Amino acid sequence: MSSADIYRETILDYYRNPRNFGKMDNPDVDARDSNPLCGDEVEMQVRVGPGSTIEEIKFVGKGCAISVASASMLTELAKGKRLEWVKELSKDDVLRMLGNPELGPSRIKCALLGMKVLKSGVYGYLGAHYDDPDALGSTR
Amino acid sequence: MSSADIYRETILDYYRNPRNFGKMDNPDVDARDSNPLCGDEVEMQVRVGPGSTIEEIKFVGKGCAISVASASMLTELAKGKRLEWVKELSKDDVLRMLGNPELGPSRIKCALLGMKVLKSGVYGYLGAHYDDPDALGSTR
Amino acid sequence: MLKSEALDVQKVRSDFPILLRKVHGKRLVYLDNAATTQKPRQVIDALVDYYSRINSNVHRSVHTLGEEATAAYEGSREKVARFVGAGPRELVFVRGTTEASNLVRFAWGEKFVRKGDTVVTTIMEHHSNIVPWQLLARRVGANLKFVGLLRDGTLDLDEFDAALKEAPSLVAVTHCSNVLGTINDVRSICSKARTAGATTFVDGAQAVPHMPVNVAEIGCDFYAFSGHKMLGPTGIGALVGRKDLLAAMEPFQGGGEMIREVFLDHATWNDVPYKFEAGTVNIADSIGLGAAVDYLTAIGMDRVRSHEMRLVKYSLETLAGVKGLTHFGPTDPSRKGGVISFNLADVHPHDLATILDDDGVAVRAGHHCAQPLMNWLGVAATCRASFHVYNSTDDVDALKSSLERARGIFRA
Amino acid sequence: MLKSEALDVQKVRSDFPILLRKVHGKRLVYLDNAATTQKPRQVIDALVDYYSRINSNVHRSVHTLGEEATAAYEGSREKVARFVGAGPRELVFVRGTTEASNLVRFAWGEKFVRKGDTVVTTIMEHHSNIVPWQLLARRVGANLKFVGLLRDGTLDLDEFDAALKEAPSLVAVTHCSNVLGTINDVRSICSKARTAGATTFVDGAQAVPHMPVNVAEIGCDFYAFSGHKMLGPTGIGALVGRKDLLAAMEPFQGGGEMIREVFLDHATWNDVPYKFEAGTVNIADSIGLGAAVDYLTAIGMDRVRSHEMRLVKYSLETLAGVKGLTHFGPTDPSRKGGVISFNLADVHPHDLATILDDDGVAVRAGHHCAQPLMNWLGVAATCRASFHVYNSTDDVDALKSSLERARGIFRA
Ligand SMILES: Cc1ncc(COP(=O)(O)O)c(C=O)c1O
Ligand SMILES: Cc1ncc(COP(=O)(O)O)c(C=O)c1O
Repeated sequence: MSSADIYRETILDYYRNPRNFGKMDNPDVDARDSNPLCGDEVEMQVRVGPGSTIEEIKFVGKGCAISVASASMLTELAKGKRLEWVKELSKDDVLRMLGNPELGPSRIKCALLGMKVLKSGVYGYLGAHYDDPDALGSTR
Repeated sequence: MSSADIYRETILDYYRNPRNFGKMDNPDVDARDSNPLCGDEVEMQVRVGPGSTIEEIKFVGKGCAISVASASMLTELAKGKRLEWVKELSKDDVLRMLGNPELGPSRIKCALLGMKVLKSGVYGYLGAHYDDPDALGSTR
Repeated sequence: MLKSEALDVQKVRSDFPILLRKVHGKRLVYLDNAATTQKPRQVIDALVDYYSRINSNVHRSVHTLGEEATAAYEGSREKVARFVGAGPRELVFVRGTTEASNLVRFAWGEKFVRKGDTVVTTIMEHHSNIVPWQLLARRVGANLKFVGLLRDGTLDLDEFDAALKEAPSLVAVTHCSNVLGTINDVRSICSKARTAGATTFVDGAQAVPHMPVNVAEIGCDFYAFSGHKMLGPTGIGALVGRKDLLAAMEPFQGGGEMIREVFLDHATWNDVPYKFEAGTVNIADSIGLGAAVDYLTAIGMDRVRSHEMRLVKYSLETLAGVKGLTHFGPTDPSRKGGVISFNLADVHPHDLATILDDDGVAVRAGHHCAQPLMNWLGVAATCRASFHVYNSTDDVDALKSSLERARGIFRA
Repeated sequence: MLKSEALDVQKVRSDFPILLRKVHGKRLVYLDNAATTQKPRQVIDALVDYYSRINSNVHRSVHTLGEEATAAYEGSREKVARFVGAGPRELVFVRGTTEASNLVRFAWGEKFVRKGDTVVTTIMEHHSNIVPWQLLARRVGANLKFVGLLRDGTLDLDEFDAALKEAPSLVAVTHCSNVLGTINDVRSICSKARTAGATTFVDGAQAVPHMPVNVAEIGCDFYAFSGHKMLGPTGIGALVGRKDLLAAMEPFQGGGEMIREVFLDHATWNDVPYKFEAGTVNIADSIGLGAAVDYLTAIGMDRVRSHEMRLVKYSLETLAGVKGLTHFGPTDPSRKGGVISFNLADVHPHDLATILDDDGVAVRAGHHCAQPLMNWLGVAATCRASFHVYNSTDDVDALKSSLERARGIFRA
């Protein structure tokens, strides 16, 4: 299997028709980040509902098919979940969501950008600081 | 022949008993320089006599046997010569004066320090600027 | 080979060990030369030879290895300087183009650029010819002015002339754009800038590796380039500067080698270029760069340039046949370095590059350290194929067929 | 080899191709390791392998070579950081120790050191740990204070304690003197300095290559060392910094890689350590340094240290038998790195080194980039023999007999 195999129907569909794309008024969580290595940008917004759940979630961003599709799929997955769930979300969860593609270390950063933004927003909302374990290079 | 062969009797004698060592009052030419590569220092003073000749010449300095002996031998050679002679003095002249030793490029700089200082002093006295052709590295 | 003959690509290829390797089972088609070039055996051998035979610290040494290492290091300085028409004392070894512009910023800029002064650059610059001037301008309170481009990706010379009316203290411009391939007429630019009283800094990172360059003919004050982009090792490059300017500048980094004498309360400086080479220099890679210059000289820079012009012409013709492909930059090969930037329909450049990589085709995708230019182009990123001596029309054909495959996958 | 066993010098020597060469027809006796060390085959091979197999620019690349080069580069960062007990994000690759201290001067010093502040250093420092602070002090109007030495060449700790009373903003001190071999108790020095509110910079250029070093145990804020002095290539070294300090600092050089986003009027910075790695980094040599760390780790730094202690002890005993020889620095091998400085009667060190070179013995002669220390010692220069893993007592014997010959020539 090669890295180009990630460009399956679903990914291309989420890229061209991203779900939950857009902005909301007065979000409780609003975080934005860009990948300094490639320039991809994602902004995530969350309205927090009763029981610290994700009542509504939206994103905007520009970037490659992988980062856009991954961010969009993540919003679908996150909707209705508790904020604690976001804290526990892992790289493997995201890769599983994308169908476990074979990605080189730099493309993995594209796949994880949405998760990184969502996490930093939610950590901030919960009064904590999110320290990205993958921030260094692209070796892990 | 090896580079250690320079340490003949004469060189050691000039090192331990440098001729024309010392300072004079009110010299016409007074120049000083150090070799940034090894820290050797030489100061040369000249009293200019009638017909633009070197009436008196003295030097002080600290450094290795080669730089001290070379500077000292040079003062003896220069005494009584015209200032134009100094301008025409060449690296080969100095090496010949030292008995054509086999010197690596960095030790050659020691051998030439006295000449460099004398030249820059005399050029300055004549209102010109001495641009050391050997200033770059030690490849020539 | 006679210089008039075309370059023998097969012969050249056999000098580059990396070209034997396979990527995803395919032949490596390396088209990322504007980022960094591959290295011929001759350059690799020069490093091995240095470390196996004469490795020693330079300049302050009396022993044989030290003398030999110094001679090799200074010999390389002379060689590299001669390659661009400079004198050896005008050449400072640095890590690369970026360190060169920063050296000028600190050692020249902070001394000679004053509050209220103007610094002129262009929007086609690499970040390394923008950010240092932004930092300088902020530090001293100067204004940074960007000259724009015409629609064809060439410099807007009317805007440039207008900018000169502000009597800038510095004009910093690239010789060749790393995105558009645009070759600027730096000779005329520097002459005008000089008349206007400006000091000139030319970024030659994409010129020296690809065409004959002579800094005396250009008439610039500073000229910078990187070894790793011209078949040389990583970690080495050069800043060429007018001797009187270098002499008038403050030192940059302080430490060993750049000093003449150190006292407790002050220090005095070594002669140029040593004043700017603090600490143990990158000896092996300087010598490696000398070997790269030998290699390029043996081929002949005129021939390198015509080879790349042929490849640019062939690429533009070939890629014109790919549906949905947009090309950025000048199209006249005589005004363009060996750099082709493009996008394919709505396919993001990173996705495109991933698919090309699958076929062994290595291109760069991204903003190419030129975000202001990306904004001007109205795109977030582009794909870039860039050439050097070992590339052939086969490589362009491989690029084309991989682009066609990508179009299929993306239904673009 | 078990770590407890003594180092097998013959086996080690066979890894260093240069040791096969002859100098003036004699076996090369390389005793100039404090200036730069020789390189084992394993390090040279790492460079050849990089250039022959994966050479590419790092970080911004999507293609296979780029991914592999990035993984190798970052893998080396982790390895080198681990070697000195730091986290990978705390390690900035620089050209060497000199660039490290200058980076701290520009990026930390100009932001955090204020007019009237005190910077404390010592008179045993290398110029690269003096001149940057002189330049900083002049720039911001701070005072530079030098702590002196006791007669045995160790730091005067009473003077140091007194200097701390002035609440310095920076204490910059060497871990091990490159002239006297003095090993400073940097752990205690940094702890006191910290209590006094100072930031600490430790020059580890002569420590990391020769003994186990753990920056977390030392408790310093900054720690610097050079690759070429620890069996690695020229052109690469490291600055280790506390993460929060690195994050609070200004960038140093501006350009590619260190930016996050560039706009016309400003730019934002990448995360640490990238914020300090502007432009194309020295990829190959970083990887070469990783190979050097592997090599040293396989031997074991404890074993390197005991080997050198044995050589120091043997040298002091052996050279005591040379008439007219003066040794400078501590004599207790447990307080001294593998460095022996000496003079022979009235023979100038350069003359002495020339005669030794005739016998194939390479030592350094001069001020060793430590002029303030030379003034304190009351000499213009010294000769210095310094060791590494491939040196043996045979080398010390060769040194001795060559010194005796020099005594004869000079009738000293
Ligand atoms: C103690 C000490 N500090 C700093 C340096 C400077 O290191 P580099 O020349 O690699 O920058 C050296 C070696 O030259 C040294 O011995
Ligand atoms: C036009 C241009 N200028 C400057 C640079 C910076 O060169 P380096 O990264 O070698 O410092 C580059 C390449 O990255 C370039 O293409």
